[in-house]
Amino acid sequence: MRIRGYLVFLAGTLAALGAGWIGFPYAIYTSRPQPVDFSHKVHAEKAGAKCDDCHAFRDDGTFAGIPSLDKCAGCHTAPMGATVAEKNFIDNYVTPNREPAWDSYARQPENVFFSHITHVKLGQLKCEQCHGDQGASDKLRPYQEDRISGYSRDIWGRTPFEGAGAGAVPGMKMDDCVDCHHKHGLSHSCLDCHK
Amino acid sequence: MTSNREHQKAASRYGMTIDLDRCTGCGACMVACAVENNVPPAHEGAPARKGVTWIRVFKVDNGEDYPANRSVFVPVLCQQCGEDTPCVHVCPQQAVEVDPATGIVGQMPERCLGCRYCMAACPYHARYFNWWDPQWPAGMEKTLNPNVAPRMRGVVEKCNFCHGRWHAAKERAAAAGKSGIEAGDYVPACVESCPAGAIRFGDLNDSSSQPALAAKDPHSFRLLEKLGTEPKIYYHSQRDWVRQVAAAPKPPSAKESARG
Amino acid sequence: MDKEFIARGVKRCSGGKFLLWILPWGAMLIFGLYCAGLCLVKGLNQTNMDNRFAFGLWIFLDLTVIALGAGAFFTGFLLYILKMKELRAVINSAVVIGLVCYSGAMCALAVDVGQPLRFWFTFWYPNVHSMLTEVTFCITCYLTVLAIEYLPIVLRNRKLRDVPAFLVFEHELHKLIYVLAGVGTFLSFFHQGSLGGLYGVLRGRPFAFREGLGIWPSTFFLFILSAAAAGPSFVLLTSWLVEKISNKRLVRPAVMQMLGRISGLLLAVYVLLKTIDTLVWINRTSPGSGFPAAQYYAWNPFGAWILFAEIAVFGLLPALILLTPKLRARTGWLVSAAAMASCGVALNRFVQTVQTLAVPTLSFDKFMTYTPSWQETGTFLAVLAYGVIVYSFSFRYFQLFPDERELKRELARPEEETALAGRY
Amino acid sequence: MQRTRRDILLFMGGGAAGAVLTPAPWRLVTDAALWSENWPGVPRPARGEITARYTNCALCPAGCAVRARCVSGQPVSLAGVPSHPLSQGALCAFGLTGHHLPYHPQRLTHGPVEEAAAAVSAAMAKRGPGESVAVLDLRPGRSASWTYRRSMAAVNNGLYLAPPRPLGGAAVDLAKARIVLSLGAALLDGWGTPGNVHAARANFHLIQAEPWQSPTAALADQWLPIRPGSEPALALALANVLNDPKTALSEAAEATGLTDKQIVELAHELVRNGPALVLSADDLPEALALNQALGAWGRTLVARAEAPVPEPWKKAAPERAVASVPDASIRVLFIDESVPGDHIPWSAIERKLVRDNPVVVTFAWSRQGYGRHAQFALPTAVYPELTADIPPAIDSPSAAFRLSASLMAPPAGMVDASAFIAKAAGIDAANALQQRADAIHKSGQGTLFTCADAKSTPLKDVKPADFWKALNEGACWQSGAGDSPAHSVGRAGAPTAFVGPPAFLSSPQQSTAFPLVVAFSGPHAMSLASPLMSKLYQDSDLRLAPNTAALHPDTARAAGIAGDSRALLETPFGRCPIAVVPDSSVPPGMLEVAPGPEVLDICGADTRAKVVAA
Repeated sequence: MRIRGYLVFLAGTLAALGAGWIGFPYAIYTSRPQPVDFSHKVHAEKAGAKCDDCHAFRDDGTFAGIPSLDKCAGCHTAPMGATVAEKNFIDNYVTPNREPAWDSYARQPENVFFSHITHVKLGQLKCEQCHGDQGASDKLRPYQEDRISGYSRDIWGRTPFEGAGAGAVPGMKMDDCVDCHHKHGLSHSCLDCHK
Repeated sequence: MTSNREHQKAASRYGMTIDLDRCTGCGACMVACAVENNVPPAHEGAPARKGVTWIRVFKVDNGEDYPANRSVFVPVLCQQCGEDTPCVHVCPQQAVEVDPATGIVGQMPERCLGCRYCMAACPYHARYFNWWDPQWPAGMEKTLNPNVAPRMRGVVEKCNFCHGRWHAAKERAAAAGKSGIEAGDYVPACVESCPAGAIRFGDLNDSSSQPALAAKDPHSFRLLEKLGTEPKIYYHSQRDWVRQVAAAPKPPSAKESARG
Repeated sequence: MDKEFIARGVKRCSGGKFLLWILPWGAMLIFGLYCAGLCLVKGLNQTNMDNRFAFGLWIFLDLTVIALGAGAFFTGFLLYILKMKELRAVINSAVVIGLVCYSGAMCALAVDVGQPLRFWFTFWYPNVHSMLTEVTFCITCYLTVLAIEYLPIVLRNRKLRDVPAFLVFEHELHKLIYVLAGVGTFLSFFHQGSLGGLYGVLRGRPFAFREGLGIWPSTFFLFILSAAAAGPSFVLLTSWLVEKISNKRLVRPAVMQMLGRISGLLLAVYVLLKTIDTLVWINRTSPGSGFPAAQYYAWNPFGAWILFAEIAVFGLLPALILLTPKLRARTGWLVSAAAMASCGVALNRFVQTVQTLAVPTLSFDKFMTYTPSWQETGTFLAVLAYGVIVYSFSFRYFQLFPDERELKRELARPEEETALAGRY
Repeated sequence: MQRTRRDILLFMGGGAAGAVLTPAPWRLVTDAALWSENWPGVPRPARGEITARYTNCALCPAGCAVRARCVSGQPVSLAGVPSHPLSQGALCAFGLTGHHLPYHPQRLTHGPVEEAAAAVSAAMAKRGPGESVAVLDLRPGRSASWTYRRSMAAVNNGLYLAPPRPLGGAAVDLAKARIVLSLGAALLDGWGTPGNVHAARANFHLIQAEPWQSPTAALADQWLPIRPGSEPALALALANVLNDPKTALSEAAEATGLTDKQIVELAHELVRNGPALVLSADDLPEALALNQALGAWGRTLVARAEAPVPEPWKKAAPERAVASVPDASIRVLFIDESVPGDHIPWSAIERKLVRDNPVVVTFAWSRQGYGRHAQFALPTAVYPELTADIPPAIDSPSAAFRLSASLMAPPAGMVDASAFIAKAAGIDAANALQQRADAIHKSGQGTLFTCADAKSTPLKDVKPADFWKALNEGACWQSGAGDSPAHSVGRAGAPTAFVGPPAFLSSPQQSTAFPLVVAFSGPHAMSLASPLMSKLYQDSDLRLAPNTAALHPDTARAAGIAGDSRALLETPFGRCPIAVVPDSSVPPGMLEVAPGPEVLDICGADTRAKVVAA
């Protein structure tokens, strides 16, 4: 009778642990595929493109981010290869001249001011340092978004409690920024990065 | 670490001087500020004291009746106190801080709990609470400034010398390979917009800057200087009675006026 | 039907009567919760607070109830630390009062902040220099302590005693009580102080700003003292009220008078120090920051009378009454003096919160006035109703006044008892 | 039964204990807090390439140069253009928020275009004798104005109407003035080109003769608080003193509330410290007379020059004042209020219309204004959507030509007023702007200032194509000093015939029915400004809210009004509700009114009014 009580209690604990550690981290995210089946790898090899060929800086130093359609249309007005992905891309976007609704994995929250050029030019950081081997990836992994906060998993995944998390992408949470800034003695105030 | 020392060297104390003999009370600074910092129009039917105005121009008069009445316009914004800044040490969760690199008193809306303790602490009433979620007339949100995040309801906000412009200036500098910004690269919206050129902006550490000069001018003063909070906004006027506005309030006068 | 829950040997009115008593308070509570809901869902634009009157009715409420709730810790302190055994007669009641006041204040605070979802920021990113951080931490901790102190009272309920495990638990808890009392005392001393510091540190508000003793402004210590003084008075007051309402004898007059004496003693000291502090402030602190103190009181309706009322009428006067054995012996004098003391501390908190914000700082400021909106008032009433309800239930089902049974037996003539029994 | 309940409790207890050791509860709490920083209702500013584009502000005749900061083409903030020859980099509060106007809640989005066209042609066809077709142009001097004048010349009995111009349409050379007497002109508060005024301010001594302490009066070197409405009397008295030192001044002194001595000294000061200039709020002949007496004419006061126009345009209807039109004579009236301009109270216009259903067509971007009274209110593009030229400002002695170039596409269904009217009159006015530009370029005079590089180049060195392109990028053409006089406008060729004494137009004693003199506390455009202007009148005490009036407590008490309250404003033209604010800095006998559509319907230049409790 008393033993039984303990067992029931233990069962409850285990159930909760399971749900919290295994079920929850998946339940908390919605996941949706990118509009286009794009391969960084192919473009890096075939087109021999470097990151900033497409993800370019503007003249005033601001970062253009994901290239707009006309950049792609520069080459892909007509199919260059025989892949289905490319054909779909041309039919669905290039021909009707419709911008694909890309989901940016790394888009920081509205209240964050992040300057790429500062980190690349002054900080001498490699793209991989934050974005991982995105450039070598052959597929775009699905975009995962926190159901409640609405932030991308890349910038708001992997709480201390959560496991390794999405892909091998290094963290882009505030803590990660702060760690690096601390390391280089560059942390002055919140306003450095918050707007 | 080298960068750290370099930063110490580069540390600046941004300040302002406002010439009350030039201010015409046109309000350009107020609207320019609101445009720059994504402050929404006044909420429908809300009382004046619930509005958000990072810089607010007060009409102050000498208390006399017509025709002896004389009035002056006094723009009041966050005075960016440099010495035991009243709002900083009261905030329970470090949402307020003084940036050592710029001397700017920063307010972090995303960290703010909305307890409004800092507002009670500020003698200049330069802090404003978002009583509503921001609302713009349909379509007007297209004109929002991407360098400044709109604030949500229930948090405190205030002037931060158009920090978005500081970010932009830093980025432009970075694009040019520089880590610091030159004087004139960075000017708040109110300064840029004042048609009369009454507001000047600069680095108090740079002895040639307007505010640094104003600090020495006998006709310059700061509001409630005796509180000892070392504000960085210097006001200037040749008129003696105008300089009295720096002092504490006089007991109520019989003068009936709903304005100014 | 709830007879088996009511302690042996004491009489409580019929369930129906009790329901009748609870009903209006319940209604008030529900209305208040609706108001609070409005403020949470639609935002604080529901209130009449504004950028210049950033604090209002609620902060005043918080400071006041916490000051009055101080009876809990102070009685505990006297009983367990200073071993004043007589106070055992009211300690339970005091604990309930404390619990009610503190939890009520916490709820009000939760509505008062603009972003309640971020409540935990204060614990996760605390700014150790902020008085508000001290307050938040201490109140939270002390609330826990109070809850633990309240537990044995609950567990000693006649019905719950049937569960053996509870009995054991309660016994274990009881051993802890001295530790708890100690911790509780420390915490409350501390946060009463921090609450005082809350305004004392406002350099930008010369009306409230006080110079420091150590790292804390003088108000820190004045608040501790005033709370300690008002606490017992309030316990006394409530005990008397309960006696009147329930029409029973619950506490021996000796205990009442003892509470009164303690209260009076502390009040006298408080008044003395408060006077000194005020003089220092008028002659040094305030002029030092460029504000001749006289002008604060030039703004009607907050004339110098308020200072006089605070110190003389509601401070010195009750202190003297409570310190004169003759007057103390008369219930009328005793109770009204206690009431005055409680009002005095409330008035002090009002001045600290509301008047501070009302008096202008800039020369072109106007004198600010503010009247709470009905949503604010409703929320305020909710806290009140909540208090009454919790206390009523506790009184009905738990042993808040251990002496009640003996006092009942002492009541010689049975017919009177039966006569009384019918009434609530 | 008992057993299982106990078990459930235990299980839940265990669950709770376990849950605390998982990320779930903590993550939920954190996420909730994060949600609070981007919950619905807080808009996200669009990101994109940030560019600078240039134009000229069309909101008033000053036409200040504007640098627009655009995010992927959309203007998000406006600023002045430093070192601009005319506007000196300044922009007023209205100009700074001009880019909000397309989103104004009062925006007029659609109108009965075809119906209007039909009704107009029908009415024009069956016009009775003496019934006229008229265009009321609130902003005369534009190329569009020329189109209107040509159109009205083309139709028989066509009239081109415009509001009276201050100083009879003369232009002012502030740079040359050393002492300025302003008769209530809001010199520092929106008069002329703010940048130009502030730049010149240091070089002249400013005397403000005005009953109330306007912002200008507050900052003038000297403020003469004269009796409300006594500006003409003062001007006239001064002129008389200068012409004949022995003139009797008692009457003038009585009217103005100044002493004879003060008036005489003022006159001498003006002469002594010249070159002098006299400005007035409204078009006062007395002011012109005084200027003439001071010898200001030709020095600080010059004929207003206009940029050259193509020869064929010269065949144009003359500019006439509304007042000069016989009552009940206009059959078809076009009103162009696509850009805010000087104002004429509707009631003054209405009486000129024929009694039996006249056709009134207004071209406006806002639902407020005359459109409320016309049966055809047609929507037009609004700054910064429209492309139109801006006539030279009153304080620009030289001719100037600049475009308010479109920064964004207007919504569909907008009407071009000049095209509509030209079509109705059956003339061809297509690309008039370009023709004008060509004409200017042919003249080969003057210089061209381009904003992007802040350079001035002689027009001779600019190719026609580049000239047109530059104009569309906010460039500004100015005639040089030595140029042969460009086309001059108004009746300002020479000052009006000297107004002899003693013609006091209006001294306070006169109208007893309407004792209060109305002074507008802001530009007429106030009520049509960006919603953000509410910062100035709702979130602060800086300006009165539209349709609000401030008056001296005594005046209020006399009218039986206590404290802030609603009341009725009554003028000879009608009445409308207003909010009243007591303000002891406003002189008794005066009413400081913030213009709003309702107020503007019944208040014009030097209107008398009274306030009655509602």
